Order: sequence, then C-alpha cells, then structure tokens
Amino acid sequence: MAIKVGMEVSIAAAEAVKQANTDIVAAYPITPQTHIVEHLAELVNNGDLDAEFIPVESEHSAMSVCAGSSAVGARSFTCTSSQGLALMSEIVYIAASLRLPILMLLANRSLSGPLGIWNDHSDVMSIRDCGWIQVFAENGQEVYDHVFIGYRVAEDRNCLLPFLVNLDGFILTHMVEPIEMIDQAVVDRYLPPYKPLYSLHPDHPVTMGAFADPALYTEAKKAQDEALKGSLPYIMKGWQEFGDLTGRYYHPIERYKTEDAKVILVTQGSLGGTASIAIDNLREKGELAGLVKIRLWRPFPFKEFREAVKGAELVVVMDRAISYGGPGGPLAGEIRSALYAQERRPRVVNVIAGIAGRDVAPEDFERMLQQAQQGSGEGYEIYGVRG
Amino acid sequence: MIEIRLHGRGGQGAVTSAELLALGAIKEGRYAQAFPSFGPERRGAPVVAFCRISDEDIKLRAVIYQPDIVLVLDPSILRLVDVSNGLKADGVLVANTRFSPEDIKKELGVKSRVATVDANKIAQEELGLTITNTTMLGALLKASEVVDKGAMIEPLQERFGRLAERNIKALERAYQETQIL
Amino acid sequence: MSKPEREITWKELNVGCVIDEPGNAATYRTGDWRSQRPVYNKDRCIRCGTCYIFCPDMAIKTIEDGYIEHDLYYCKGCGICAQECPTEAIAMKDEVE
Amino acid sequence: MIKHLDRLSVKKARQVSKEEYFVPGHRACQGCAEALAVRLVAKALGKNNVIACATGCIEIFSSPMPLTSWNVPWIHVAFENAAAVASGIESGLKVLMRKGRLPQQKINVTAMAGDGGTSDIGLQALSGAFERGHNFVYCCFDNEAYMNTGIQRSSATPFGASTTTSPAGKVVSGQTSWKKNMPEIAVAHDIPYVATACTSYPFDLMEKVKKAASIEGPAYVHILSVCPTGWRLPTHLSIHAGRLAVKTGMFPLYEVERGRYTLSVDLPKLLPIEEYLKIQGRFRHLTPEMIKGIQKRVRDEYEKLRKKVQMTNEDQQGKAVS
Repeated sequence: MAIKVGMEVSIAAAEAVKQANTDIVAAYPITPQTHIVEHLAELVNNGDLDAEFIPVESEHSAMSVCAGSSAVGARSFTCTSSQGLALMSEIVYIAASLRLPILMLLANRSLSGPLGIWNDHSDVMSIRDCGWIQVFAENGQEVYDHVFIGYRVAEDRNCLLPFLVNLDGFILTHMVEPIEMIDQAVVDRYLPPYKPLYSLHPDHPVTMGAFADPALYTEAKKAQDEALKGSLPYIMKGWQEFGDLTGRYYHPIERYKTEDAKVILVTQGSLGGTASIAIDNLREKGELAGLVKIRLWRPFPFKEFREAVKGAELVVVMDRAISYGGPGGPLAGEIRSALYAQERRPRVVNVIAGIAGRDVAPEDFERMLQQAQQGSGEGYEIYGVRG
Repeated sequence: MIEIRLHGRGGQGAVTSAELLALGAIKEGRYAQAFPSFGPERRGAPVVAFCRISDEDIKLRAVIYQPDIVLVLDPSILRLVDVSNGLKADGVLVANTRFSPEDIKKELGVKSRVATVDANKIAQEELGLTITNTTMLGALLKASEVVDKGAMIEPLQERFGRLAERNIKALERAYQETQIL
Repeated sequence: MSKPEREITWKELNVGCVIDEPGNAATYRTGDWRSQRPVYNKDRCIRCGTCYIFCPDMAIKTIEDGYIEHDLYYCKGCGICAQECPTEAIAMKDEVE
Repeated sequence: MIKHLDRLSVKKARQVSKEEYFVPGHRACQGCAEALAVRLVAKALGKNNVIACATGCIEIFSSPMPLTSWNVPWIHVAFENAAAVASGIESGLKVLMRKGRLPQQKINVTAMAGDGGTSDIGLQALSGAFERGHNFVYCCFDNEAYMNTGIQRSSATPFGASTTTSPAGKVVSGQTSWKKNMPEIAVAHDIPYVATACTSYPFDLMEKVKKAASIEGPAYVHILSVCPTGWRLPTHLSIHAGRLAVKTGMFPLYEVERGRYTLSVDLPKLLPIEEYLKIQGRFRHLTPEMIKGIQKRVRDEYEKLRKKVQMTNEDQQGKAVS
C-alpha cells in the first residue's frame, strides 16, 4: 500500500499529469489555476516530463492548441479557471463535437463581474451543455486520481470525449493535504498510450470539422448526445478498474446516511465533507438528515440520483451559481426536472450559497436545512445575503 | 482535531509555516490540512494561514473560526490585528515578541495560555534575517505538542535544502527559549 | 458516406463526423452551375498550360502532348481560361436549353 | 506592353505536378481566385502536409458534410484560431515523433485563413504562434472583406471600397481607413520568412509557398485572392484584376527573408491605379479626388517598400564591393 504524501493539491495534480505521460500541456495563467501550470513547466524544463509545454497567449488558444494536438493523437492537457474558461468556451464546445479526448482541470472560480478570484461554480455552469464528461472532485485525492481516470475514460474508443475535472479554487488548489500517490507501474497498467481512432496524418488523410447543413446537423448532434449519454457505463468501468488497482472506488453519486433520511442535502465539490459534518450534527439532534454528493455532472446520472433520494420528503439543493431570473440554480434546475416525472416526488428547496468564496461552515448547512423546512419549493434563496 | 491560525505579513512565510506543520503531521501518518487565507494580499500586508491536524480524515473545509492555537509570526501584528479572536479558552496564543507572556496576557486581555519568544532575535542570529516562520514553529511545538518535533526535520530538509540546518537550529532555540504562562 | 446526405442516419456518421474518404467531393457535379461553356479550338492551342494552371475548378485536363480538354462535370463556366488564353483558343458560348 | 509579367512558359506549366490535393467538386463561386490560390498552395505543399483551416469561404466551400475536397489531412475548428490549432498540430507531431510513437518524417503544417481570420479576429492567435516559433506555414487568403458572411468590410478592405458595412453612402463613401499592412505585422515578429503573392502569378506563388515550407520556423505568405463576387467584377477577370493590383502597386509582390526585403517583380513604372479601380464595382463611386488620394498613398507606400529593399540589402552590397 502506497504511503500518503503531504503536498499541495495543485502539485499533486501536476504530478499526475506527468505520471500520465501527457504529451502536450497548453495553458495560460489565471488565478487560482497557476500552481498546476507552474509545476508542469518545471517538470518539463527539468526533463521529468517529456512533453511540449506551450505557453499560449490566451485560454482560447490553449484549447485550440489542445484541439490540434489531440487531433494528431497526442495526449493533451490544459487547465484554467473562470474568465479563462469563458474565453475558451467557444472551443470547449467544438472539442466535444470533434470528439477529442482532451483533459482539462478547472479550478472553479466565480465569473466577473465584479471581479472576484474566489471559489464558486459559476464558471463551469456556463459550459454545462458543452458536451464534455464532467466530474466534481471533493478532495485532493480525487483530483489526482481523476487525471488518470479522465484520460482513461476520455480515450476509451467507446467514449472519445473530452473530460473535465472540477476542483474548487483555493479550497482545493491551494490546500496542502495527504495524497496517496500511485506507483508508476500501476499507472502504466491502468492507462495505456493513447491510440486515436482518427488522426491527422498524411498516411491516411481525413477531414475533421466539416460543416453540416440542416440536413445533417440534427444527426450530428444526436450522435454527439448519444456518445455522451453512452459514456456512462465506460465511466463506471474506468472507476471500477481504478478501484480494483488502488482500492479507491468512485461512483456517480455518493450517499451519506441517506437510507432512512427524510431530508437530503445535495452538494457538489469540496464542500461535501463540511456538509457531512452538518448531517452528523443534525442526526445528533434527532433529524433524519442525509447527504447526496453529485460527482458525475455530465452525463447526469438520473437513475442513481433518483435511487439516492427516493425516501426523502425534502431535498435541499445547494447551488454555487445563480441563473439570473431563472427558476433556480443550475443544479436545482437539473434536480427538479430529474424528479418531476416521478410518481412520488419530494419537495425541492434551492439554496444558493458559497458564492465567490463566501465561507460555508457546518453551522451554515444546518441553518440552511432548518430554514428549508419552511421553504415552498419554488424559486430559490440566496443564503446569508445581507439586507 | 487541532486547529491552528497563523498570523504574519505577506512574504514572511506564514503559509510555509502552516504547510511545514501539516507536512510534519502527515509524515507521522496523521491527517492534516494547510491553506492560505485565499486573499489577494501582497508583500507586507497582514495575512493569515490555517492548519488542521487530526488522527482521522479531515472532512471540514471551512475557514477556522475557533482555533486551538494562534501563532503570531510578527511582533508588530500583535497590536494591529485582533489575533486572539475566537481563540478557545483552553487554547494557546504563541507570539513572537520581546515581552513576557504575562505582559501580553495583560495587554491583550487574553484569558487562555500565552507563549512568547523573541523570534526576531533568534532568526537574526541564526539565519541572518528576521524571517521567523521556522523559528516560531519551535515556539509552537513547545506550547503544544501538535506534532513531534522530530517529524519536522524531514519537511524542513526538503523545503530548505542546505539552509535546513540553520532553520532547524533556530527552531530548536525557540523551543528552548519559549516561555509559557 | 457517399450516400445522399438526406438519407444518412446519425448512426452512420463517423465519430466526430470525421470524413475518411479523402477528396470524395469529386463526386459532386458543379458543372450544373454553368451558364456559359468553354469551346476549345485545338488548332489555335500552343499547349502553354495557362488555362490549366489558372482554372479554380480543376476542370481542365491536360491530354497527350499538352493539349487540353474541359471537364464539363466540374466547369462552372467562369471564363478565366478563355480570358487568359494567349492565342484565343478558348471561347465562351452560352449554354442552350 | 507586357501581358504577363511572368509569362507562362510551356516548360513551367508542364513541370507543375498534375497531382491535386484540393479536388474539384468544391463549391466556391464561379471565377473564385481564392479557390485557385488554395489549389496552388495545396499543390505546392504536396502530400506530406496537414492543414488547419479557419472558418470562412474556404472551409465552407471545401467541407460540406459528408463531402470533402481535401486529399490531405485537414481540420477546421473555428474562425480565429487557425494559427493556434496549427501550433497544436505541429507540437503534437513533434512530441509524438520524439517519443517514438510516430515515425520520424518531414510533415509540413499549414494554417489557412482569410483576411478577417488573419488581420482581425485571428491576429492574437497568429501573433502568439509566431512569437512561440512554431514550424509552420501560415497562408492568408486575402480577398479584402468578409466574403463568406456577405461582403462586410475587414481591416484588409482597401480605402474607398464599398462593402455591405462600408457602403458608398451619401455622406460617407466606402471604407474610410487604409488597408492594414498585415505582411509588415508579420515581419515585425522577426519570423524567418514573409512573402506576398497573388494567384495571377501562380509559379511565383508556388515557389514562395515551397520556400516557406522549407524554412525552419514560422513563415507567412499573404496571398491576394481576387473575389469577383465581392469586388463586383465579371468572373473571367479574376486573374486580370490580380495582375493589375500588382502592376499598379496596389499589391506589391515581395519577400522578406530574415529581415531582408526583395521585390519579386520590380516595376520601373507603376500603372495608374484607375486601370485597377475602374473594372471593379466596389470602387465605382470614387471621386477623382479620392482616386488622387489613393494614387498618392500607393506611390508613397511603394517608395517606402523600395527603400526597405535598399536598406536591408545595403550590407550585402557593401560586402560584395569590399
């Protein structure tokens, strides 16, 4: 059994990118993603990673470079945050439609304006429909592990989709914590070199990115949608095999004390642990509370989610992004529609909290759950806002 | 679980102190977190960093509001920032100051234990500059044995290389010279 | 993939809509776009290749000894070949119904 | 009077490869000199060539699913990023060959874009790729406006030209700014090779593209590609118009090799610009005063270019004498 090493999560992520024998790193600096890229530059310049490090002039070009390099069959990595994602988002969508297995780490941060460098999920929610496989990591270990899992699943001939790992900015990127590193031999066993189905090479000329008129566009989009939906079993397979090698098993939905829960809190990302403390506290006070953490965001695991909340009377969804003038936060919107067709459906109360670095402590979760008891289930509340 | 809040000025290495402490705990096979205050502070501005140490997996990711230990790296911050804010009654304030614990207790009105050491002097003598982040770790370990002093050697060596010896010596001296009340 | 586009189902599309038959656009007839057709007078042709090199539609085939032939499957009737021919060996004539 | 500056010789035409890497069946307009330019570039670069293409006419007329006009590997990602995609292709091939996952061989990487995709929206990505020094050839197919979207002005639209967003109105008469000097912007990046070319001089064009590919590092070829549709010109005059652009000095042909300027055709006397302007509908509204202004600017610019040729060749001449 490998020992745990204390390191900053960003460093661990970069080490994983190295261990995955990445060929191309293209990135532009943005807080709080910088430590990942800085460490990768160091690894490349010290000869520890044989890759091309491409210090692009913008995030738009970072994703464009990755599109080009992935299209020739190179294992390609980028990472960004907030405004950087917004700038590159045009190409993020195209990378999915081209079915290029690029890996991206997103250090989640609020979108301007006002400018704020702190953590929430408004950046990733702006590309919710980009067609990538998207997961949320709860801790540094999950970030490190999902570099390997991400490449493995993305490059699976049954998927061939880009893979996005969300890690909360600062809360994870700047956190020093114990990480269990995987032996290189195990990494090599789990993650074979990328063998593209199609690649740009003169020996077999192909055309990529052709345009579609209305007679074919719908078919192209249907194929893309089926590919993303159809990736679920291969994501599960990637997790299963990773678990068999490391003992760490991941699931689309993580449940905490949901079996008999009447009130279930739903979160994504690094606040899951904090939320679980609130659940313990509420249980001590006699509340039948439980927690559901959504790891897999796309494709959305409808079946697993419905199963997880089936006994609940009240589901409290904590969103970390606002859909201005909409029905609720993006996560609550998903969850309400996931449950709408159910015969017995719980009331879904939406709380928006932890926006742009506003700290959320266990007591906050407790208060949210208590306040939600009175919630109508319509619209949303912004927790802790003054005035 | 022990929660520690560190006060310093940007560029003085408060984050490094927190990290070294966490790394020491992890070397012991325990769980730890170290994280900065996530601010845009630049060199010179008062900053805080945090550290949690536990024998079990740490789930909590919120900021530390009620620390068991407060570590103050810079004497000039003592009167500038409310360093004892939230400090638990059975906690300890560890400060870099020329003054005695008694003086500090009286001046700041701290009810909990107070440990002091003139870390500026030690750092100046041992390292040739008043960067006190490693020196103050000695004071912290004297005031509360959150991590075994021996477990700190390796992280210090990894971080400081050929300068490690002098930092370890500064830490040792502070450990010896710290007064607690 | 050479099926008419209106008959292609989503399952028949390659991954990423990649087209793996290089140059299959050559099946597409652009000759229908023509309202004027080139008429070639071999006797005046000095086999300089000017028409061949200037044709944007690759609709001029060179045959034995450098003489040419228009490929009316592709020729859009732009008239560049006639204009550029140094010996006026090509003339443009209206297409008739 | 010379009809063809580089008179097409039987020999030259016969030497040209008959292979087409850009095949017929493409859907460019009748008389499209951009399609011709693409054909000549593809021919010059041959089989071992991977192309990253920007959104625009070329992309649309060459890749309507499920058909492709390309016989070489080709990718289109977006409008403004051809240089960045090409950077990724070049770096990807390099690293895969270095790591032994692809056999070592010379594969040229080409980026293609129109004038808008180059001198407007794609300028940042292009500048980045030049600065990073990727080994690739960037071809700008300049037809002097956004033709794909319906003839809107770009920064490459010449002064006075009427487009749908710089119409010849009652108060403002066409494009009010001078054509952005994109080749000079490329030169400012200190890249090893910059050239201008025009489809009306096909052998010159192909030689420049080949030279660009043979040089290590970024190379930029700016190709004037006459658009009869956008310039409001009879389709058969595409080649003729390009020739006039060169002979009037509106679009001089030159090369800049490691900072050294050479004129590809030195014109002892420029034709009056009216010759060029009068055949195009987009200039029909120009007043004599406007034409006079354009004429002066063209002469001045040509003189400036000549001076650069002189200045950057002085050293060599000095050496030759001593």
